[in-house]
Amino acid sequence: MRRFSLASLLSEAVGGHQGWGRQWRAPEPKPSYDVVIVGGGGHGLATAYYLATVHGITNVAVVEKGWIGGGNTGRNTTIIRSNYLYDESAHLYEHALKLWEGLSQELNYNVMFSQRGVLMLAHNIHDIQSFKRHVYANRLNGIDNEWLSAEECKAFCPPLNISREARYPVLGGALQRRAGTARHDAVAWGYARGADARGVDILQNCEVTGVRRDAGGAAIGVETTRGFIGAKRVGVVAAGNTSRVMDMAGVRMPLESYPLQALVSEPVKPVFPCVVMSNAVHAYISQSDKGELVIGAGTDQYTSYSQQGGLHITNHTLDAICEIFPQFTRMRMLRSWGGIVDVTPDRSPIIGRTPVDNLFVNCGWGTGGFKATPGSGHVFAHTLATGEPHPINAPFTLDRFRTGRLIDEAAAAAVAH
Amino acid sequence: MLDRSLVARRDRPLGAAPTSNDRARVAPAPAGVRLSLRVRGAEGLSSLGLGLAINRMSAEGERFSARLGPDEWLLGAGEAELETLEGEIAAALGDRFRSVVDVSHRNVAVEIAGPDAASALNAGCPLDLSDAAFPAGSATRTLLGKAEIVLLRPTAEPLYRVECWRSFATYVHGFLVEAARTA
Amino acid sequence: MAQPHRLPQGGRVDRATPIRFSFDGRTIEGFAGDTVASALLANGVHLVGRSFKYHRPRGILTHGSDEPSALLQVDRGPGKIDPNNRATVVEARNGLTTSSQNRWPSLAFDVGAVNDLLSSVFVAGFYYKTFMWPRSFWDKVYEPVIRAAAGLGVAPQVADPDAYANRHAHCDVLIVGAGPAGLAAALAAAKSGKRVILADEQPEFGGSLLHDTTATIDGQSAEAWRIAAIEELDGYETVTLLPRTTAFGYYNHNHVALTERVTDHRETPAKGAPRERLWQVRAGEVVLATGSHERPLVFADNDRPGVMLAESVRVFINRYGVAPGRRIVFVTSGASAYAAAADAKAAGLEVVMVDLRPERDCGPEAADLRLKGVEVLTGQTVIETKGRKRVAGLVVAPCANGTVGDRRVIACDCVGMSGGWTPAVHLFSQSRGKLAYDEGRDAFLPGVSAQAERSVGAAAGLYDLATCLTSGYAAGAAAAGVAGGRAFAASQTPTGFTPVRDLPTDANPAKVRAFVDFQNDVTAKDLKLAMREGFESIEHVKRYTTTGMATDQGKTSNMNALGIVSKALGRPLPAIGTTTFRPPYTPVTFGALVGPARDALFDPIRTTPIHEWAAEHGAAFENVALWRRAWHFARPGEDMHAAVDRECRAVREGVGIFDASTLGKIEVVGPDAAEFMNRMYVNPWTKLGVGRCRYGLMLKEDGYILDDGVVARMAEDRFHVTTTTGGAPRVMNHMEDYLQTEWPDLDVFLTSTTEQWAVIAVQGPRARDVIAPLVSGIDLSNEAFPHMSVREGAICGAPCRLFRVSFTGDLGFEINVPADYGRAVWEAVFAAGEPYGITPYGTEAMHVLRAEKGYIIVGQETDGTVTPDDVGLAGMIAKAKKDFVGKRSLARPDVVAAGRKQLVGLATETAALVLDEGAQIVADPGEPIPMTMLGHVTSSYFSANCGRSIALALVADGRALMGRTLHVTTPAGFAAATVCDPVFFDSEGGRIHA
Amino acid sequence: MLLIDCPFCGTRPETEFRCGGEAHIARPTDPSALDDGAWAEHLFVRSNPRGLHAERWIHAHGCGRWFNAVRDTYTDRFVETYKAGEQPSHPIDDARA
Repeated sequence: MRRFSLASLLSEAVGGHQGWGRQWRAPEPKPSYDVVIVGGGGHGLATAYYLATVHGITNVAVVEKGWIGGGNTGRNTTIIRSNYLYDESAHLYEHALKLWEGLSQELNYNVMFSQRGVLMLAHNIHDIQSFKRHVYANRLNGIDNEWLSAEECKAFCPPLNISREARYPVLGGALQRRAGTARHDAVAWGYARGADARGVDILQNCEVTGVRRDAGGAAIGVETTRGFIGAKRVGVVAAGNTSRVMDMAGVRMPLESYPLQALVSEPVKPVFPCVVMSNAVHAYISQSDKGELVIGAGTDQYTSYSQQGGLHITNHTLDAICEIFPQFTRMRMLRSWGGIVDVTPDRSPIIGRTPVDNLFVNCGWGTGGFKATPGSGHVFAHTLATGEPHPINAPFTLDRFRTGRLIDEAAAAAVAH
Repeated sequence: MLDRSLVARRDRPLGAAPTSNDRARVAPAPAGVRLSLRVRGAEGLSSLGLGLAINRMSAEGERFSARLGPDEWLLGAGEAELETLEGEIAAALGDRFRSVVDVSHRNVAVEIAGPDAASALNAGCPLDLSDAAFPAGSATRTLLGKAEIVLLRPTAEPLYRVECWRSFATYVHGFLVEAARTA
Repeated sequence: MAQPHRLPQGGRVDRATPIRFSFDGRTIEGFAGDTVASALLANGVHLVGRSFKYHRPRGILTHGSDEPSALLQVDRGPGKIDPNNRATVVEARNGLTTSSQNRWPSLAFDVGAVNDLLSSVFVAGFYYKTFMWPRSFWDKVYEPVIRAAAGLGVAPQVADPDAYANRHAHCDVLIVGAGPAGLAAALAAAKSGKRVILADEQPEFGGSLLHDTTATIDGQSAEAWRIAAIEELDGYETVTLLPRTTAFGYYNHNHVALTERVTDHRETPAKGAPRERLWQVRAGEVVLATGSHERPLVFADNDRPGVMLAESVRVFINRYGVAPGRRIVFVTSGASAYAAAADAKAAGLEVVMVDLRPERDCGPEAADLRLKGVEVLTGQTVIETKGRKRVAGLVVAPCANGTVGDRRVIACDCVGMSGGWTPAVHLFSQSRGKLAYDEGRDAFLPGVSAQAERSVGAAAGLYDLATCLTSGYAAGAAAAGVAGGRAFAASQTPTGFTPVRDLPTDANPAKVRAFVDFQNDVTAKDLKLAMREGFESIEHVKRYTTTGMATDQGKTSNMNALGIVSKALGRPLPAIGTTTFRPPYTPVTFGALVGPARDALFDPIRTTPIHEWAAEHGAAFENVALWRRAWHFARPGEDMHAAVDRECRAVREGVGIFDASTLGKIEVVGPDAAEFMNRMYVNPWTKLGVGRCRYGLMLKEDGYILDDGVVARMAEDRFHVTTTTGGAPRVMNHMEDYLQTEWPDLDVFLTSTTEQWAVIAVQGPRARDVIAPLVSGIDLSNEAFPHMSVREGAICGAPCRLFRVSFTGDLGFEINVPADYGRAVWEAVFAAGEPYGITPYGTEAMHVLRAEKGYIIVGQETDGTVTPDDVGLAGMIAKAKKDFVGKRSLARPDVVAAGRKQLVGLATETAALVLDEGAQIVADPGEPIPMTMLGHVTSSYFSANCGRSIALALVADGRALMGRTLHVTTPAGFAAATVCDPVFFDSEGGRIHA
Repeated sequence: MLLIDCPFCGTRPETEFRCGGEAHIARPTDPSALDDGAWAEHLFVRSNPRGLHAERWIHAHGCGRWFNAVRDTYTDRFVETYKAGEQPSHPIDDARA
């Protein structure tokens, strides 16, 4: 792997950048691999990378039906944080956040992880209780999170409207300073380059059409549009399409796939210094390094694989944004898009074994998978390498829906009086 | 015992002042009686508008009957007619199983009239309000912005009655005034 | 001289109406009908902006909404300032202040232009390769610098004074684009009598007819035909004409979103008129007559101000009467630019035509132009432009079979280039129609439709005027469901072009900077670098280089980028893929999308009939769901804590009055009502007597608590159900769902009566004394009317349902009266209570009072993961019932396992210390992080009645820890607290039966 | 925004409706007879197909009736809507295959 650095960049500049080679190869599929990962998004590529770097397993293929990073990795609003309430989630996302903090250097690929802080606004007394519960729990888990008054919120995020006359006045907020954003595409590319350099085959335009199982029922490989590919272990990391792939193996999942929309404004000079989320009015917003305001909208109410949602979802999101930031009504929406998110009944992921031997799954990240990318890949690689979950993903079983040990962050934040 | 006159007047949520705009006039409607009638298999009966098709209404003076669903009618009458109306229901339905619930105080009505009335409604109501799609005698539950409403068009005039739950009345009225201004 | 480049005649501008506006402080004069761009050009201003990355001088490339370069900050008055306005779209008028963007200190001298000198370093994706060391420099140095350099204009700073409107509209046929094809479609559809909406982004209908001044249709001038067509359409009542209206989004089921610019072009808009109106059209059929975009040519320094699209040169001359240059070189690979050249020549400008095609491939247009005295060079390539901030010359050379001949410099002050045409298939693609690559037209054309939609004219790759008209008419008729087409006779349109990619050059390819995406400064070289690095999917190329991601969304660059990638990879163009087009077609203001949903109309504010009284009596309010509830009634000089203490004491010592109107209420009616209740609630209902009440607990099917509330049996077949304030819609939906879909055989109906009843809670030892004089028809004695019962009667003459219930633990009544009587009855009760010191109390005191009694609040003690047993309410569950919603889930292994969190009381060691709600609880405060958390504080208050703080908490195995000292987080560290019974006050419960 | 054909009111915009997820998952008559796995299957496991999907909708801001629909989750096109308690005119699994 050609090392990226200012020196290599300058030396290439002299020669018109003719010397750069491919960041990852375009190999033909081998007949079989130790591990085949279905899904070339950030999570799948990270899994391959950590299989190679942590576990020394390099006879690995990542099978992607389109182009890598083309699913939710390239469609999300890039928010990264770890201030989750429950120990299980907190440990998982904090594991990821710690990896994020050194990821550019580890991958030798600048993923532009920007620890600009994520500020979650409290608009009512219930929010205050809920956020303080988070702040205290996070701190006891070693995760930074702090409570800010409305005035402190305004100081941290000057565009914020903290008028008491607002429909839902800002009563304060919870701030995780280590949280922030990253350049989503670069995450996929950086992991791909790193995995490829260690021998992992990244197979693009290779769609899985079936999961082959032996007489004993164990998975032995995948049928693809580029032929059968054998595997000692198969890891499905196909966010948005997990139900379909698992269905090929005869496994029915507690998942539903919804369209999730996001949008960006035209680029403007720096005006927004952090990430702001408001659950009460359903909005989240940050500014990209290109200057666009990046705004997350909600999911549509029905399941769909169309990567397209309704305009009313966008409208409601912007209602909320302009309620908190009334100066933005004259900004313009430049681009909107949709992704498909797999949602589990408790909105927490499933990472681990399945009822089919040698078939493993990492899915159900809902609207929040991007932030977990390094951690998810790291623990899933452990699971694939050893056949057993890493302690961090041990609670995120498929079986929890049977036993009732749900990890329901959203329910913990439910609003009712 | 306190004077009954204390409650002789109903305290409606909206002020009485109409909002005038030549092309779309918005004004709160007077209070009346509203009953939510739920009954199955009564379509064969002719009285009380029970024979109406779904999303159709009949009206005469203050009396109206609007069929909002397969087993749901909204009945309206003048303020003093609660008992009369209940009596008529009893007469029409005998001991057939039904639910009659007084919602006179739950519902608040605002009227919007004039050539731009439909356009103004369409600022927040997603329905096709053309004469062909929503002719005289139409009635349905729908949305106005972020509020649920019952939209009634008793006659062919460009006059619509918007009924909403009482606590949404300020919003609905405000929405219609703004919509009339910018229609 | 004013407007030195205004042609002496021609154009559609109103020369009788001069206007002025400013650009970078300079006064610009123009005429009504000008765009800012045409007025700037009339004044010889070509340099209007700086590019995103390299800060290169940029001018006006196009004449429409595809403009990538000429972006301005526009100030339309106080608070009405916004960035990134396309000068080619903004209608010039008096009172505008415009300025260039992304430059400092001035447009002419821009320090940022140093980036251009470093362009050999700042190639595509360079930032992924560097700025990583030292690690700390990223946060402190690199990232701030990168971010400071980003962005074009400046975001608005203050709230927008303009209003925005919304309109849902329906039609049989929506026609997008009012060029010749769209007009013809509208004429055909309108004849059917069906409802037609015709929308066009331009201020005037006509599209290309507005500048195709020499065209004829059916024997008359195109202009005469255009006017007649619009007049005819205007005559139909069923036709809605929407100029200045851009269809920007094509959503599911023929839901098309359009934005109409209502007032920006007006100096004095009508009072109340919105700035923009969002049209949400639901169309039976859609006709897309969206036209096409001209492609720039890709050669070195093709971004120099003065280099424009050929058709745009023609538009400025014919439509605006402006000469973009005096000596114009047209460079083309197709026929259409010849019309532009001919018109320029006719306008008296010097013209040279450079055709990239060999002579043999040129049509008759070359000879025709030569006949007009124009030099036409064929078989050429373009090497580069000369000049600095304005083009001064074009360097061309003969080129055959890749061999570039001798250079020739053609002096000029304007270049009109044309690399062919790209149909505007954006809306078609958004509708999820399948695009099909057409090699002959070198374009993706609408293929299989996914919705009831038809593409016509140039949008379908049909460029000939007569064909546009014919195809439009046929589509309009078909969309309206009527038979009939008709032929149009029209003057011939020069069409056809040879696809070209980056142009051959004799220069060192490593040095050539030929721009593909003008705004984002993406060159052909960048695209090739991306491919060398393995980015081969067009989506990868796009994301790596940012081509096509600027504010024009690649309208001028997409096909060139695709073509260059295809050529470089040696793969057919469709194999590279085309990007999926997403809304919006052109940028749309947030305001238009928000519409009226601002300020008071953002979300309804629900208030009770007693709200005004509370406001008049000093209440502070809190938001609960959409409701605004009285929080406390602080008197002058009191803070909230003093007020709440006083309110709480008043209830225990005398009597308090509380507005409980927001509680959800549902009337459950029918012979099977009790059975239905049995299935919905954990409690048993069959034996509840008429006139009696019971506290009901409701679960979701997953076994967790959904809601609670008092339920009264009004009759054998009628229950009056109450719910929490926030839970009311949820509970109603939950009950309806089961009733309709699981148990449709039950004879039960549900009606929401939340707002039918105002609810006045009168609580405290003197409650009965207060209401007794007002109530008629009800025996209020303890024997006749015990705790947890309900009676119907009258209060102050108003019918009422009087509940003897208590959420305070004291004697209490809840008076339900029809809402319109709520305030009058409240005032009467208040007056009657004055001798007893009746005290209005708010939700905060209500919370304290119930916490003193250990009563839970759903949503505070519970959070969606809490079972009845967790909060000590397992006793509510009817043991005899075989089933109810949620029962089965309560038997799951992890729900019956030990270690679940249970509701307990907490008494702080320091009696005055009020814990934070949400505080976490640990056994050992010395444990290292991560610590083991046992649970959290759900409710915490200072209780004046107990003389100390009280708290409720969910603690793992809490009921087994009674008396244990645990440690609770506070902002200052851990505080010790003892686990205790959750009932802090009147634990025998006698007061409630007083 | 989808356009949905309410069996009682005709076509109406999606915002008047609420989606209730997969249809034809009848609540067991005796949940206590199910083991934990079967109960979890009933509660949580969904077919979630890309293609034809039978689903429940309620015309919440209309007639208030629950009904069923068959929609293609890839194109979002509705094949049919029908009243609660009825079956689709074409079995989903056949159509899906």
